[in-house]
This record gives sequence, C-alpha cells and structure tokens, in this order.
Amino acid sequence: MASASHAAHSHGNEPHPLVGHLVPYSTLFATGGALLFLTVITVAARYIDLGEANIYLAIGIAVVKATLVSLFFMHLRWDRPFNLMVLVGSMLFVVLMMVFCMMDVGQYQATLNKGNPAKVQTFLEANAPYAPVTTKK
Amino acid sequence: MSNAHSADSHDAHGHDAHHGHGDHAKYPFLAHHFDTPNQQFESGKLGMWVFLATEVLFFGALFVMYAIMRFKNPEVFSYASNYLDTILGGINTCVLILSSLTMAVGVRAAQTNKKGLLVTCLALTLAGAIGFLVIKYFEYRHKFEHNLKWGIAFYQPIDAQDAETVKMAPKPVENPVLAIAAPNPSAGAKVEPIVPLPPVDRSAIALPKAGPDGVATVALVEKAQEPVHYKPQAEDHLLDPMLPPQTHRFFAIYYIMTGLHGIHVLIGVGVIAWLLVMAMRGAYSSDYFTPVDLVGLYWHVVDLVWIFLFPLFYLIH
Amino acid sequence: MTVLNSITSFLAQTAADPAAAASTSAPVEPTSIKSTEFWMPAGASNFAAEVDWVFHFINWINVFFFVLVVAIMCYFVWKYRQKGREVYARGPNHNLPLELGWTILPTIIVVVIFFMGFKGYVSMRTPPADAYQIDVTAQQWSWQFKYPNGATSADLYVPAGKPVKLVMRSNDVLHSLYIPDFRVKQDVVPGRYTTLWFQADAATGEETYHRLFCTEYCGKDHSRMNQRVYVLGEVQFSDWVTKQGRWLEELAVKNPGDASILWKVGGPRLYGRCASCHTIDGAPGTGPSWGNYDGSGDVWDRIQAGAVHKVDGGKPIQDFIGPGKQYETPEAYLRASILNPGEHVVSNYGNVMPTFKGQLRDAEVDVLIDMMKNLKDKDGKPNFDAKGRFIGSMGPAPAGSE
Amino acid sequence: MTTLDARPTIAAEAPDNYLTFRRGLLSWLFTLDHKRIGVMYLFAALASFFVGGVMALLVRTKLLFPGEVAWMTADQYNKAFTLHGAIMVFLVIIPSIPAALGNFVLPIMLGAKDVAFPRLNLFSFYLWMLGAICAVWSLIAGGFDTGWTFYTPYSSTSQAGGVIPVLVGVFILGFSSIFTGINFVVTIHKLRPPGMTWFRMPLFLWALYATAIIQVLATPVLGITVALLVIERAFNIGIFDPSMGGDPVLFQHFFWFYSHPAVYIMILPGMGIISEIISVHSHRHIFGFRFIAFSSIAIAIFSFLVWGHHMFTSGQSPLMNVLFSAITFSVAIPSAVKVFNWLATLYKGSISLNTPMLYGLSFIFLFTIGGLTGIPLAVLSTDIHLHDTYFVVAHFHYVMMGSALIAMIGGLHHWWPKMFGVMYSEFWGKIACALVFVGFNLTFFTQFMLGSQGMPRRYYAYDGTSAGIPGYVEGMAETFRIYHHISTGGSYIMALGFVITGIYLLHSLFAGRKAPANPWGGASLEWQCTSPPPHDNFSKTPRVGDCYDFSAVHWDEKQQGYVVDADAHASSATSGKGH
Repeated sequence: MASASHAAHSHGNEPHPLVGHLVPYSTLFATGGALLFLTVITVAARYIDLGEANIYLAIGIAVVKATLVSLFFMHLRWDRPFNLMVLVGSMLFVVLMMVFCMMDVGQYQATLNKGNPAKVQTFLEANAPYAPVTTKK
Repeated sequence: MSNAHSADSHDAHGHDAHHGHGDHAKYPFLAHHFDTPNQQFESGKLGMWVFLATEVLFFGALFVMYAIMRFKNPEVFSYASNYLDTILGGINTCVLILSSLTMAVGVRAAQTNKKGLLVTCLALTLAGAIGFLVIKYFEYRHKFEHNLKWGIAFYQPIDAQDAETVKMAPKPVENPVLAIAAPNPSAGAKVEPIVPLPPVDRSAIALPKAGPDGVATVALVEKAQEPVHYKPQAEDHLLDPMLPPQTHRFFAIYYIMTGLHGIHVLIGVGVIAWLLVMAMRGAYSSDYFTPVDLVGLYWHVVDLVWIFLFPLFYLIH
Repeated sequence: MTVLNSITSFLAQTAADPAAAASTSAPVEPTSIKSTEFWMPAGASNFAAEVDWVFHFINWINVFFFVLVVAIMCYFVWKYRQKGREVYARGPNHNLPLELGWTILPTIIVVVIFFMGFKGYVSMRTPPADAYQIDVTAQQWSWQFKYPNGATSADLYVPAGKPVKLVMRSNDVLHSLYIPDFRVKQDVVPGRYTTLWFQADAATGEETYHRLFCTEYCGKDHSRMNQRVYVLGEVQFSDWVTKQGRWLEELAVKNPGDASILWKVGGPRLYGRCASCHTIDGAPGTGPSWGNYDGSGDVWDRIQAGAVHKVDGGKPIQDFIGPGKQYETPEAYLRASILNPGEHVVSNYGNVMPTFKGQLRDAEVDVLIDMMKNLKDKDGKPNFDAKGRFIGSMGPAPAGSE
Repeated sequence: MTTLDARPTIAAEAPDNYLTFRRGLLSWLFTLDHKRIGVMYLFAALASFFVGGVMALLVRTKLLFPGEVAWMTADQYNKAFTLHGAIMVFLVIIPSIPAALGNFVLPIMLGAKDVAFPRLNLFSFYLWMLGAICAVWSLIAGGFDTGWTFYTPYSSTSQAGGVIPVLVGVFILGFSSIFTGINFVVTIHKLRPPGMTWFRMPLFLWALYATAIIQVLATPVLGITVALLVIERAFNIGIFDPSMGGDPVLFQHFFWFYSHPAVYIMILPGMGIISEIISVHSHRHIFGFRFIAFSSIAIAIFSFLVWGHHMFTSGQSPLMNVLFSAITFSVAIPSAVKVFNWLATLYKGSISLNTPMLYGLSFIFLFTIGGLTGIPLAVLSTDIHLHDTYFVVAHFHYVMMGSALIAMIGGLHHWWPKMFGVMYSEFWGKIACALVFVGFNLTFFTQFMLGSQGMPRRYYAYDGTSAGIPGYVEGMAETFRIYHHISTGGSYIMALGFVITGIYLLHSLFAGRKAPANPWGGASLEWQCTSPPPHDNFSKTPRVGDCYDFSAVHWDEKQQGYVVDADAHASSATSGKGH
C-alpha cells in the first residue's frame, strides 16, 4: 500500500484517509488552470492555417489535456499501475480497430459513391430540384 | 505485475491478520465478503476502471466511425463544421473542465472529512453538468429550426416560402418519371438502334472512380474545401452552392456522438445528485468515501470524451 | 427473371412457330453438370485445379492429425483406465522440448498452407487486361447480365476459353455471386462496384449448364435467386450475344405491320423478370397480381377504373392520372411504376420493387405495358396462362421469334 | 427451485447449505449469493436452449423436403433460423458457461466468499432477463428475418416488425455480459486468499479470466453497433445504409470486431472446463499448466486481430484479406497446443470413464474436427469457394455446439453433484452422451460435404424441379437430398439424447442419491466444501494447495466419495513441486 503510506506522510496535520491517496489542492488547481489554458490555445489554433497539421495539432492538444485529467484528477499518477494499464490497454484496442478499418476503407474507397445517395437524389429531384446540391452527381 | 498484485492483496491479509474479523465490527461499511477496507476500496476502484475501459471502447467505436466518415468526405466535414457554434462549444468545454475540477476537489474534501466543502463541490459540479446540458439544448434547438438534421430531413425546405423557391425550377429531364414520350410500339417497323452503354457509365466501370450514382465533380469538391473563413447561412443551406453531397451524414454522426455524450452527462447528473443527498446526510468520511471517488472517475471520463469531441467537431479548419 | 419462365416462354414461342422450332435446337430441358468426386463439385474454370489441390492437401493433413489425436486418445483411455479406487497417478507435469515441438511444428505447417492459399488468391484478384467484361446487376431476387453491346439476359452466357470479368452492382441489399464449378464468389454491395473474373475453357453448349447461386442472405426468396451459366464456343457466343441484343427489333422488323407480335411473343419473355413477384392469374404474390385478384379486374381494368386501384394507403389512382395531373395517361403511370416503383405504392403492398430504370429499354417497357393491356382478348378469354405463356390466337405465324 | 428445499436428505444432513439457507421464492429473486444467481442463470439458459433447439429441429425438418412445403413458408423458415441463431448465441452459449457455471464455481474454486460485486451480479442477471423479454417482444412484434448477423442494408430495410426489439435485446444482453466480465476480473484480481497465486489458480479460472477480458473489451463495440443499427433503421441516417450514403462493409467490420472475439467468449470457458474434467477424471496432474494458461490469454488477445476472416468475400480489400488470413493462423496454434496438452494429461493417468469424462473426450474429438476444418476456411483461395456454404455452418457448429456446448454439458455433469448435492444416473448419463455424440456427428459431418459441393447456407429450398416452382435450384436433389436427410435424422437422435439428459437430471433433483463432497476425486477448493456448498462457501479461509496435485486425495468407503487431506495437500504444494 505505497499509496496509503504516501498519504500518511504528506499533510500530517489533516485527517488522512484510511485508503487511497490525497492530492494537494495546489496540484488540482494547477491542472484545472492548464486545461483551461490549453482550451484557449486549441480554439485559437483553429484560425491559423496549417493545412494538414491543423487536425494533428488539435488532437495533440486534446491528448495532452486527457493525460492531465487522468494523471491528476483521476489519481493515476499515484494509483496502481494496473489501473493505468487498463485505461491505456483499452485505448490501444480502439487504435487497433481504427487502424484496421481505415486501412480497409482506404483500399476500397475509390469504388464508393461520393455523390448524392440514391434516396437523397430522388427526394431532391421530387421536392427541391432547384437546390444546387442536386447538380452534384 | 500480476504477481505484484497477488503479493499485495496478501500483505493486506497478513497485515490485518491479527484482527481478522474485527474489521467487520470496526468498519460497518465493510461488506461480508471483503477482509479489509483496503481490499474493498481497491476492488471498487479496479471495477470502476474496468468499467471505464468499456466506456472507452463504447465511444472509441464511434470515434472510429467518425474517422472513417471524415476520411471518405473531408470536404463535408470542413464545410459543415461551419454550422457549429464554436463559442458555445468552447464555453461548454470550460464548464465541463471546471465541473471536473470541483469534482476532484470534492473527492479530496471527502477524504479529509470536510463535509461542508464536499457538499459545496458536489453542488457546483451538479450545476456545471446541468449548465452543460442547457447550453447543448440551445445549440440543438438552433440547428433544428434550420433543418440541420439527420437523414432526409436535412434536405427538406425550411418553410413554405423556401419550398416555393426550390420548387420554381423545372425538374431535370433525366428524371425517368417525366420522360414519358412513349414511342408507340404499334409503329412496329421503327427499330431502335442497339444502344451502347452511355460513355460515362463505361468509364465509371472501367476505372472505378465513381460509384453507381456518379461522383461529386472535382471543381465542386475543391470549392467546398476552400472555405477559409466562409460562413454559410444555416437557414438556407439548401440553396448554398457550396453545399457538398452527403452533408447530412456529418449531422448524423454529430448528433449521435454528442447525443451519447449528453446521455452520459444526464446519468452523471443523476448520480451526482444522489451523492449530494448522501453527503448532506454525512454518509462519507475519511474512512469511507469510495462512492465519491468512483463517481469522480466516471465524471472525469465524461470530461475526457468531450475534450476529444470538441476539436473534432467544432474546430475543423 | 426466373429460369423456368425463360424456358416456358421460349417453349411457347417455338410451339407457336414451327419454323422457329425447326430452326432452333430441340427444346430439351438442359441438364446441370454433375460433380464427379466426393468433396468438390465439377471443376470448370482456370482456378478449379489449384483450389481443389490446396483443399485436398489441407484435407489430408487434417485427416492425418485427426486420426493421430483420436488414436492416441483411445489408446490412452484404454491403457490407463482406472484400476481400483486409489487414484493418485504419477506422470510428467510438463516437458518443455515436447511442448515447444508441438507448438512450432503446427506453426510451420500453417505458414506453408497460408502461402499456398495466398498464391491462388492473388491470381483470383488480378483479372487480365483483355478480359471480356459483363455488367451484373443484382436485386431482390433476380440477376441481370448486361453485355457490351447492350444485350441483357437472366442466365449468364460466357465465351469459352476467354477471360471474363464481371463488374457487379446491387440495387437494394447485399447479394453474392457464386459459381461453385468455377470456385469463384464475390459479394455484390450496394453503393459500390465489386468485380470478379474467371476463364472457363470447356464449352457447355446450351444443353448443359453450371449453377450460379446467391450466397449472401438477401431476404424472402434468397433461395430462389439462382440461375444457370452457359459456356458457349467463340462463334456460338457471338451469334447469341448479337441476337440477344436485337431480339425485339428483329421481331418488329420481321413482322412489319403486326405490332401485336411484340407483346404476344416478346411480352412473355420480358414478363419472366416480373414473374417472381407478380402473378398473371390473380394468385397472391410479393407484388399485386396483374390478374384479377380482388374482383376488380386485371391490372389494366383496375387502372382504367381509377377508383378501385388504391395507392399510398388508400388514395384512388385517378387522383394522379389525367390531363394536368401527375401522369397524362394510364400508360404513363404504368411506365412510371416500372421505372420508379417507389413513387406510388399500391395499397396493402410493401415498397419492395426495385427500379428497372436502365435495365429495360423504352421499347421493352412499352411491350410490357401492351402485354398488360392485352391480358384478355376482346371476348374476355385470357391471352396468357399462369406461367405467362401466350395461349391466345397468334394470327399469322410470326417470323424471327428466335 | 424452492421444491428442492423440501428434500429430506439435504435438510437432514446439511442444515446450512446455500439451497436451504433461506427459503421461499423471494429469497431466490433477491439473493446476492453467487451460487443461487448461477443456478438461476443455469435454468434460464437451459430454457432458452430448449427454445433454440426446437427452432433448429423445425429448420432441419423443413430441409427434409427439397421444395416448398405448405406448413412453412420461406419467410417463416428465415425467421426460424434467425431466431435459432440469435437465441443460441446471445441467450445460451455466451452466458451459459461464464454466467451460469462460472458464477457458481469461480468464487468457490478461488476460495472467496462471493464475487466482488454481488449486487452487480444480480443486476446483470436481471439484465439478461430483460434481454430475453425483448426477444419475446420481437416475436410478438412479428419476428425478425435478418439472420443473427443483422447485415445491413437488409436489416435496416427488412419488412419484419421485430428487428428493433431484438436489437434492443442484444444491446441489453451485451451489458449483462459486460457486468459479469467486470465482476470476474475484479474477483480474480482482488479476492484471492493467501496462497492462491496466479499459477495455483485452476485453469478454468484462467479461462474465465481470459473470457472476461474479451467480454469487457469487445462487447461495448457490439452495443454501439446495434445502437447505430437501430438508429439507422428508425431514422435512416446513412451510417450503414448505402441508399443514404452509408457503407455496409463497415457494419460488418464493426459487427465482427465484437463477434469474432465473442466466438472465444463461447469456446474459452469450454476449454477451461475440459482442462478440469480431463485432469480430475484421469486423476493426474494437468500437463503443461503454463502452456495451457498462457494459450488462453494468447487466444484472447489474438482474437481481436482476426475478425476480417469473416469477410473474405464481402468486398473487403484484398490487402486486408491477406493480412487477416495470415493473422488468423496465429489463433490456430494455441488451440492445437491445448489439445496436445490434454492428450498428454491422459498419458499415465488413472482414467475413470464417468459421464463428465465421456463429454470431455467427445469434446476433444469434436473440437479437433472443428478446429482442423477451420484451416480451409482461413486459407484465402479455398475460403472463396467455401464461404457462406454449409461447410461454414458445419465448421462453426462443431466449434460452437460440438465444443462449447458439449463442454458446458460436461461441466454441468461434473459440478451437478456439487450444485445440488445429488448424483444422477451414470447409466443414463452414458447413454445420453452416446446419443448426443452420434447424433451430432450425423447431423453436421454431412454438412461438410454439402458445403464443399456448393450448397449455400440459409436456403429455404434446394430443389425446385420437384416443386415445379420457377427460380429454385434445379437438378440438385440427387446431390443434396441424401445429405440433408442424414443430417435431419442425426438432429433427431441428438434431440433424443438431450431430452433423456433433461429427464434424468431433473429426476436426480428429487430422487437422486445424496452426493459426497468429492465424488470424482478433485483436488481444487470447490471439492473441499460440502455438497451443496454452505451459504458463505468457507467457514474459515481455506488452505490452498496445487489444485492439480492428487497425491493427498483418497477414497473413503463410508462417504462413497473422495476426501482431500488438506494439510498434506497444502504442504505438498508449498514444497515447490510442479511449477
């Protein structure tokens, strides 16, 4: 119970919990501040044209924010490594699914229809023939 | 790693060996099948984490869906995200982050027997959750007013006047229903020449660039991809020359993902309210605060999901 | 279009036309090509030999390991059967070399097997550039094969000794085109094109045929969605495909002035594609019968009468037909409901009919409409029997009906 | 159930066991006892098995006739086989071993008082009930004819009225399964008593642990997939339906990302049971403990990498086909390893052919066939020919039913004395096992030939010439009718076997000889508590030994059963022998 003992040493003056770990206020508020700051950054980044890089930047910032939340708000920094493993492991499986599906779709994408789907086209022809989108077959 | 575990749960046993069942007398909250409070706490926490893993895959599948749809129609996403209100989305993000913070503080308050602080934090968190839902409601309502919906509804004229505008033009001739100049077969001698397949069809088949219904012409796709600071008008999106095909699918995935997240927020409202009541009754102390801790974990994950949803929908350049 | 209908209509025409009967091959029922061995059906394409070889190779490996496992199991069970109640049996708990052995050996075997399958698959996925292309359209529950000259057929006809590439699309749900004798199979996916290719060297003529199945579950009549594959020699095939492309025109040309021939002879043949859903004698079916199924007369009478023919849950069709209305004439309405069936759905029937836009040429649609108009002759005797054969008076023997 | 309590034998000699601990129906409905929950799961699953079995018999009987029959239309046939598949997969096989047997046995084997979250456990049982009710609802709403795989766009456009209800049911059942998985993971991690190290855990628990991993990681994806499908069907939003711009192949990716691992949710616990049965009934230390244990984990992980082999002909890109085909073979290895290890366990054993052992040996026989016939399906060029034919049907029935379900029934016979404190008739047990074995092989081996000869699956009729109906396959009767007739005949024999099983098991509940604590001579913990077990499993924390070390197990004439000398057992284990 490394965590419990850790708790015992820090903030001896306060009543410390029977189990689990105490996170100092300073850490919590610092984390919160960082999160808000990063939010502002990412919104700002939207208006700068980096071409392809935009999305990667946005996702990168999101990942940093997620890490902060899970490490400090969710106590993972002091928690059992296995809990961290559970979280990371599950994300790995999402990545796995995404990679395989994207590889496949990327392969047969050329054969997919990018125009108006059949039902939409019929509907537009019947109800909104003037809509520019009908011309985009 | 696994061995580290078993070892650990053992020294838990060993540690409490001398007052074996005494724990149950000492800690009324200790369930009959657990030996020590620590074992119970650890079990609860691991259980919650495993549950969160399922949540990650639950949303993860939707993120995969999102990635594939965006990969297929990038122009749709970069165009349609203009309809989303970045300001409201940003505010919502901050609201969630703050409520996450108050939740974390609340956990610490519970751990340190600060009942008053705990109640305050939970109340603030609850307020944040409800606030988030209210803002989301206004976003949704604005879109519904302008038929920015899923499926066919997206293409419906918004009002009678709009319907008039779009009805004016003559229907395109390729519509089979109208091409009814039926050649009278009784003029039997008139032999139709053998029609070869229309060239477009052939090319479409020979090099599979196009699907059965043709493709968005390059020009239009490029046009749709270039809106640097282009701000389309939601109310007449149907008449917008830059509206790329299949835009309705963007709103489908938008409503599904934000909707599912909204449902999770709603659940959060429920459990946090319950926590609040229990906390006021003084159910939690530095000895027993597991429920607060676990709900905290859940609430942080709800926050995590939104941290990804926000840039993926609102912040497409 | 369903097999028996094509046959029956074919018989009807030849029966009505001795000249044609003489000119064409005797109207014998073609027979399917039978399998000659225990496991695999008859092999008739360039892939068959290799696929069979791989299959049998795996099979024998399987047999070997299966017999091995079961033999050892039985032997041990007999040899080490329990004697007495005192149970403790000593034996090795593990044996690393042995266990590594039976981990690595299977690994090697399956790697070999994988590459065998991989080799065969690559050739299946790479059609030669000069392949003869046939466009396939699948829909519930029929196939249509369209040849480069615009000819269409319900059974698949392919030239012998020539690589053939099928470019497939579906109008509604998933289907899968499967020709066991050719060892080829590929799903047909709505919203995109899929392809497969093969080369059949042995000609079957029109007397024998290979089977073609739909193997992706596609609803009620999934098990009826199968056709025949005829492999014709070079010359025979080119004759057939030209004739197939022109049959309606030839019919018209060879019978100047007698337009009725078109619906008398051509009608039944086209009706074959409708037969799986629309009966002609009023019997119930997936779609409304052409015949008199509710006492309000044939399809044409019903539409003429207007009021009795209800669509979209109860609206009488006369609301839509007439000057200034959606359809000027009843013919226009019939035409629309063939080319765009979803527009108005007959009451009490689901919106299940796929569109035939781009599959029937205008002239062919007209023939079908004329057939509907003439289900009965002037004194009310039926012109067509339950299977769509023409049984009325043919008049002067028509020329050129095959 | 409550009638059990009236039984004098138990009441007299075992005053406190979990059956008699509290009485009355409510004490069952609101119980938090993992054993009672397990029993309720068991009977619920068996009831569903009965319904699914009837559907199967209907389908097989229809196939006696090559053409159309008056008493079953194509539509009814489609609904019948769909219902059979859905019930057997979602209501029977997936919950039967983990939720029924696992719930009962896991904590006792582990030496714990209960699972980590008893309330969650009960909740997941009621979720299961809710799912079952949804299935019934879908029948009332007009049934569903989509096939259990719910492929779009047919499932999103089908006219059948019961599609959405059953999808809701599947969604709920998914969560029931997830909660069971969570419970097992935490229980195995946190509730092990001192001395129960990972490598002393019985292999059944290893298998359940691997299963739980899959349940937790894969099932949510099924949940979201069916949820999307419901939305697609209700609002036609264009996620999966091409007529609105969706992509049906994507649905198959999502579906199989769950449903392939789900195959291992079904088979892994079965393998675990077989490891127990083989070792206990040949009274011999399991051979290669670590190889079997790790092969379970390996299978669990690999199972997530191979889903694409269900889609070789579906329009999936050739690149992915090759990739998935290659990875698929990696799953074959651990399975083969297990079989060889079981064989080696028989070597120099002291094998008693009790009914559970007969099922265990049938498992090895059937699973070997099922596994080996998977190879031509994983090989690209041959799978193109065999895909969606009866060959596939035969293959997965050998694995799902011939293996998973036979293992479940074997385990049921293995632990029946422990669960209810009574012995069933060995004589009838062997008869029934033989009938099931023979019937099964008659039913499904013929389908290998049907399939490789090209008979597609899900076909209502396979010969139209006799029926004289246009469109049906022609000239196939002579090829296929005989196989179909043998198959149907076999299915009747199998059904007879199951009926007999049901009869003698029920009979044993009321008139069965009282069971000793340890009828087979097992050494794992569940055999060291009375049969049936007391309410809280162990009065004092049990002493854990090597659960496959039988040196301390002895026959006791008085009890007509075996006894484990706990001290000797624990010490012999700590003396570092074995692992």
